[in-house]
Amino acid sequence: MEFSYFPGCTLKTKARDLDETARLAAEALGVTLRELPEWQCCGAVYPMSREEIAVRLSSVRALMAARDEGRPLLTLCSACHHVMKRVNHDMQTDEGLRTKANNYLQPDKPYAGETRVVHYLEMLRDEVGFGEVARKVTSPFKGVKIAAYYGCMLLRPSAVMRFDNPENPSVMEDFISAIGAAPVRFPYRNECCGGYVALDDRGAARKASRRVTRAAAQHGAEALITACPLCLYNLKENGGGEVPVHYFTEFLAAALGLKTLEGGLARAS
Amino acid sequence: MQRIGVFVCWCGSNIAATVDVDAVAQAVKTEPGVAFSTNYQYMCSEGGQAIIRNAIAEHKLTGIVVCACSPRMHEATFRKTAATAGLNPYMVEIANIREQCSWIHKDREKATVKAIILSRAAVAKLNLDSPLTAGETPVTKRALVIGGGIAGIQTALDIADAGYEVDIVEKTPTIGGKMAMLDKTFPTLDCSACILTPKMVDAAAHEKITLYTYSEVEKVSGFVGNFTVDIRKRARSVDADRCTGCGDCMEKCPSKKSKSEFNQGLSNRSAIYIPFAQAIPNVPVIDREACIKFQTGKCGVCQKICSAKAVDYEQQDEIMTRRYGAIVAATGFKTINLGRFEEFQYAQSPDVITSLEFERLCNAAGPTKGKVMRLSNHETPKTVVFVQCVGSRSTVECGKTYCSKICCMYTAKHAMLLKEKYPETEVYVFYIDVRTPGKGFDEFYRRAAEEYGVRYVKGMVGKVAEENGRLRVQASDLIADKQLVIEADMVVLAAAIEPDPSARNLATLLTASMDTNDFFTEAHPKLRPVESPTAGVYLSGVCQGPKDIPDTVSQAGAAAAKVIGLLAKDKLVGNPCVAGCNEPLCNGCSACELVCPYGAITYEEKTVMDHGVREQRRVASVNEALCQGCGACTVTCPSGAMDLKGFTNLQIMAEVDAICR
Amino acid sequence: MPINAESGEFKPMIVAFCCNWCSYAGADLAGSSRLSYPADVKIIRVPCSCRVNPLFMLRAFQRGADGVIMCGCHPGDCHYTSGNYFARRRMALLFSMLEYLGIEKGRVRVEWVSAAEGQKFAITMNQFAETVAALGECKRLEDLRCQP
Amino acid sequence: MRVDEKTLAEDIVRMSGTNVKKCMKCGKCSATCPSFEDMDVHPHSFVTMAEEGDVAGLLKSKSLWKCLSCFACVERCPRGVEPAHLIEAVRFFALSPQGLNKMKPDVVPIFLQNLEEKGAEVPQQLLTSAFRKYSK
Repeated sequence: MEFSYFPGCTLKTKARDLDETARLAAEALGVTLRELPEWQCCGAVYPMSREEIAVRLSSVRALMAARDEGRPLLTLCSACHHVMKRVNHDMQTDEGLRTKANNYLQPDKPYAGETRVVHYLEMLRDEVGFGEVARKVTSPFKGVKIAAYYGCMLLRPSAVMRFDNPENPSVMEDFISAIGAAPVRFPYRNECCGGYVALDDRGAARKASRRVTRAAAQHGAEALITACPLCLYNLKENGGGEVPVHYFTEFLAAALGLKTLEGGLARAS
Repeated sequence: MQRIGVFVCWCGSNIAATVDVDAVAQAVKTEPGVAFSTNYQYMCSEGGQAIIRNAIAEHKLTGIVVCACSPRMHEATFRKTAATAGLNPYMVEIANIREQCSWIHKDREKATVKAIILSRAAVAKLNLDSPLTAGETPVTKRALVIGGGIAGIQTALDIADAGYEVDIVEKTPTIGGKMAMLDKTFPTLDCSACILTPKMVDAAAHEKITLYTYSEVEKVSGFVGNFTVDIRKRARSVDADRCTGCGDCMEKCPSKKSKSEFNQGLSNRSAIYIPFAQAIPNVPVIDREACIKFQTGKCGVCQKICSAKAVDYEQQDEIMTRRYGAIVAATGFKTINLGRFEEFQYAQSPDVITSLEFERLCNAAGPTKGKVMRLSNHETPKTVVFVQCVGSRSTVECGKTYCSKICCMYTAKHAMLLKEKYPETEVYVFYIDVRTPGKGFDEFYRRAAEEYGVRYVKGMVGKVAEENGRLRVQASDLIADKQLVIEADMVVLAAAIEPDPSARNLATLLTASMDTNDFFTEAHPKLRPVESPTAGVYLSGVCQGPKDIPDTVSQAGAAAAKVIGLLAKDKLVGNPCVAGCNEPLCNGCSACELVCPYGAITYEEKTVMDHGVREQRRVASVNEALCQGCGACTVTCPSGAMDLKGFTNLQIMAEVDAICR
Repeated sequence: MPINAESGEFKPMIVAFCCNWCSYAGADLAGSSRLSYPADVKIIRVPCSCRVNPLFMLRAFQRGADGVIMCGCHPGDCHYTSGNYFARRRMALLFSMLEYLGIEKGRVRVEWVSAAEGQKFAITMNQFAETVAALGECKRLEDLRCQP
Repeated sequence: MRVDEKTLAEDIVRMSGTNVKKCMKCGKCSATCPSFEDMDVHPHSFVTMAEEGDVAGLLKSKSLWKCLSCFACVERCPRGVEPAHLIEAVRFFALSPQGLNKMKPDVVPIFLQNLEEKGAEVPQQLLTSAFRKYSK
C-alpha cells in the first residue's frame, strides 16, 4: 500500500509528534508514505467564497503532483484534509474554477480532480482494516477510557467530505476499540472547539473548548484524542486541563509498541 | 369512396350572425366525397337531428360532418343521432365554427372563409374515417385490497357492504396497521383502539371479506376487470383452523428476546407470538429467525404444550392464484430512518424517542401500561421537548421535501395527553410553522397552547446533548431572536413519514406509477385522486400521500365507491379510439412499450405476412382494455406501425393539407 | 401565405395543434369569453400533445404554413400523466432541426394552456400571429418526390 | 463603502454560492451555532438580510468575526442554504477595501508574545488561518 503523503506545515514544526508517530505506525502496518517532493501550505482554511482562486492553487498543485505519481493523496491534519478534499471536489464539480485553475497553472495535463484524497483514519479503516490493526497491537490500552474528538473539519460538510456519519461518526471509536481501549462517546465530539479564533478571541475559544473537554470528562474519559494540531493546541491551552489531549497516532504508535506515550496516562490507580 | 353529408348549424344568430352559413354549405359541396349539404337554425334540436337522420337515409350517407359548436359540447349528441339512423357513431366529425370562429371574429367575410376551411378539414378527416367498435370485456366481481390498515379495512368494508367479494392481503400477522398502535386520536381524543378494533372485527366477520394475513402479493397479470394475482401465504407454522388462541405457547416459549414490532421495539416478545391482544386473526405466528427449534433443531416446547395440536413446524408457504376485477393499493407508511439526524442523539440516548414510540408509551396497553417514563431510568420526565419537522420539508439528501401533514396535530395531542396525565410537566414544542387545516384542528392546537400551557416556540432544535443524565437541548426562539438552552428529560422527534417500502415492488407488479418519493401517483391530482393511471387500480390512504385518519377514511370510501362502480358493470365498454399495431411494419423495437403510461403494450411472437412471405416475428400488441388513446406510442414508433384509431396519421395529415390548401 | 390583393397586407397561415383536455378546452373558453385572435389561426384537435408527430409540423410547412404552434396541458397536468413531457422533448429536437433547415425560431412555438386559460390562449395566439406576420412568408419546404 | 447596495448584495450572494431564497426560516442555523451568544446578527438573520440586500448591516456586524467556520449550520440546514458560506463572502467584501483589516500586522507579535510567555505551542496552522482571514 503506497500513498503520496502531504504532511502540511504544522506537522513539520509544532506537531512533529503527529507526523513522527504516524509514519512509524504506517510502516509497522505495511503502509508506505511517500512525502510529496515539493509541497506548499494548503492555506489552512478552505476559501468558501467561490471566486477566490489563488488560495486554491497550492492545494491543486499537491493534488496534481499526487495524480502524476499515480497514488492517492494521504493527509493527517484535519485542516489539510478538509482543504484538500474540498478543493478536489471543486475541481471535479465546478467547471468555472477548474478552467481558471488550469489556465493559471498551465499543467501538461489539465487537472480535473482525479486524485483520491484519503485521511489517515480512512486509510486505517478502509485499506488496512481495524481488524488488522488490532492483530498488530502488542501493548493494548486495556480498560482505558478514551474519548474521540472529531471536531468540525473532518466531518462537515458531509456531502463533500464523505468521511463518516456527520452526526454520529464511529471511525475513531472503532480505532479506540482496535487498540484495546474503551471508546467513550460524548455528544460534543463533533462540535466546534473554537480553535479558529484562538489567537484573537481567546474568550470565545475558551468557552467552546471547555464545553468539549468538560463533556468528555463528565462521560468518564481518561484521555481525549484528535487528528488536528489546532484542536489539540486549543483543547490543551483553553480546555482548562479537564482531560489530557493526544494525537490518535500517539496512541497507535504506543499500542503497536513503537514509542511510549508521551507523558504516559495519569491513571487514578 | 365515402358519401358525406355536411350540416351547417346557425346556432340561432351565434354562428349565423358572423358566418354566412349558406355560403359554407355551398362551398363544401364540391369537396371530395360530399354527397349532400344543408344548413339549419339549431342542428342539435330535435328538428335538426331529424334533418340529419332523414338525410342519412335519403342520400345513403356513410358519414356526417356537423359544422357547429365545440365537439366538447355536442359530439356525443350527434354520434347518438348517427347511431339511431344506422350509422357507426364514429363516422361523425365536428367542425368547430362557433367557439373557434364565429364567437372570436367580427369580420363576416374572414369568419366565413375560416369556417369553410375548418369544415373542409373535417370533411378531409371524415373521408379517412372507418367505423369503430368499442371492445367489451367481462368483469370479475371480486376486489383485492393490498394492506390491512385502516385504509384497507375501510375500503374492504365499503366494497363488501355493497355486496361484492373482497380479499385483504396483509403482510404482517395481523390487520390493524399503524392506527392500532396509536393511543388517542385527534382532534376528539377518542381512543384509537376503541374505534378501530370494532372495524377489525367487522372485517374479519364479514361474509364477503376474506383475510390473508402474513401474506404478500407476488405476481399480477391481466388488466382492468380481469386481473390474475398470485398471493404468497407465508407459513405461520401454526394451523389457524386448530388454534384456539389460548396463548399458552407464547407464555412457555423460551426465546423471549425479540423486539416487539408492535411496540416499536420498546418491549420484547417471544419467538411464537401474537402482535397484540386484539390482533386479528388471533392466531400466533412463529418468527423462524428467532425460534430456537428452527435455528438449532432443539426445543419444540410450543408444539408439546399446544393442546389443540396447532403448531406445525413443517408448514410451507402456499401460493394461491385468485382472479379480481379491481385492485386497491393501501400499503400505508412508516417513519423515516433517523440515522442521519443524530444531532438529536436518537440512537445514542434512550430518552430521545420518535412520536410513534411516544404513542406506545402513552398507551395503556403499551409496554409501560400508559406510564410515560424516561427509558434510561424509568422516571417520569419533568421537562419534555417536542421537535417538529424532523426530516420533513427538507431538501437535503437524508430528508423528505414534503410536509408529512400529521405531525403538527399529533404533537399537539401528545402535548395535551402529557399535560393531562402529568400537569406539572414543562412541555415545549419547537415548530417551523403550525399547520392545522382541518375541521376543529386549529382550535385543538390553540387549546394545547392556551388551556394546557404547552409552550410553542417558533424555531428549530439544533443540537441535543446528554449531560449529567439529562438532555441539553439547544434551540432557536426566532420571535425573541434568542438561542434557548433547555435541560430536558425527554425529547420527542416528529419523524417524517414515507411510503412503506413494499409499495415500490407493488407498483412494479401493478405497472402503477409512483412519484419521486415513492407515493403512488393518482390518475389526476384534482379530479381522479383515488384512481391510479392504470385502469382498475385504485389508491387508498397514505400510499398516495400523507394523510390523517379522517382523510384516510374518506379516501378509502372514495376508492371503494370507484371499485363498486366498476364491479357493478357486467361488461366494460372501452374507448374505441385506441392504438393499434400494423404488424407487418412493426420491427419489434419495444420503443412503444417503454413510453406507454398504462402498460397497455406487450410483445408477442406472431406469424406475420410481409410482402407475401410468412414470417415468425416479435411484434407489438395493444391491450385495448388498458389503452387510453393518448398516442404517445404512435409518435415514438420509428417504423410507423403504431397508429391511433380515430386520430390516424393520415387523418391528421389530411386535416393539415385541408387547412394549408 | 396569401397576400391580400386589395390592401397588400400579408396574412400568415397558422396551424395550431391543441390537446383535447386542456388547450382545446382553453380555446373554447377563449371563444365563449369572446376573446378574439386572428382568423389566420386554425386549430387541429388531438387527444394529447404527445400525439403530435413532428412530421405533422413538417407537413404543414411543406404545404405552405407560415407558423405552427402546439399547445398542451401544463407540465404535471397531462391527462395521460406524461404525454406533454414526451411532446416537449420531441419539439425541442424538431425546433432545432427546423432552425438548421432555415426556418426561423419564431415560426414554431410550444405553449402550455390549461382549460381555464382562455385569456392566455387568446394572448398567445395574438402574439404568435404577430410574430409570424412580422417574419413574412415562410420559404416552402418542398417534397421533391412530389415534383412532376 | 460602495454606493450601490443592491449590486453589492447580489455580488455577495453570488460569491457565496448560496441560494438564500431556499431558506424557510426554521432557525436551525441559529439553534446550532456555537457562537450565537457572542453575535449581534444571528445566522438566520444573516440569510434574511442578504436576501433583503441589507449590506451595511452585514458588513458592520460583529458576527462576521465571531463565526468559527465550524460548518454546523451548513451541515444541519434542512434546505441546504449554507449560512457560513454567506458569512465568509461578506468577510471577503469587508476586507477587500484598504485599511479595513480586522487585525493589523503589528498586533500579531503582541498576541504571540502574550501566548508564548505562558509557554504555549502556537501551531502554524493558527497563524496561517488568522492571517488568511483577517488581512488581505
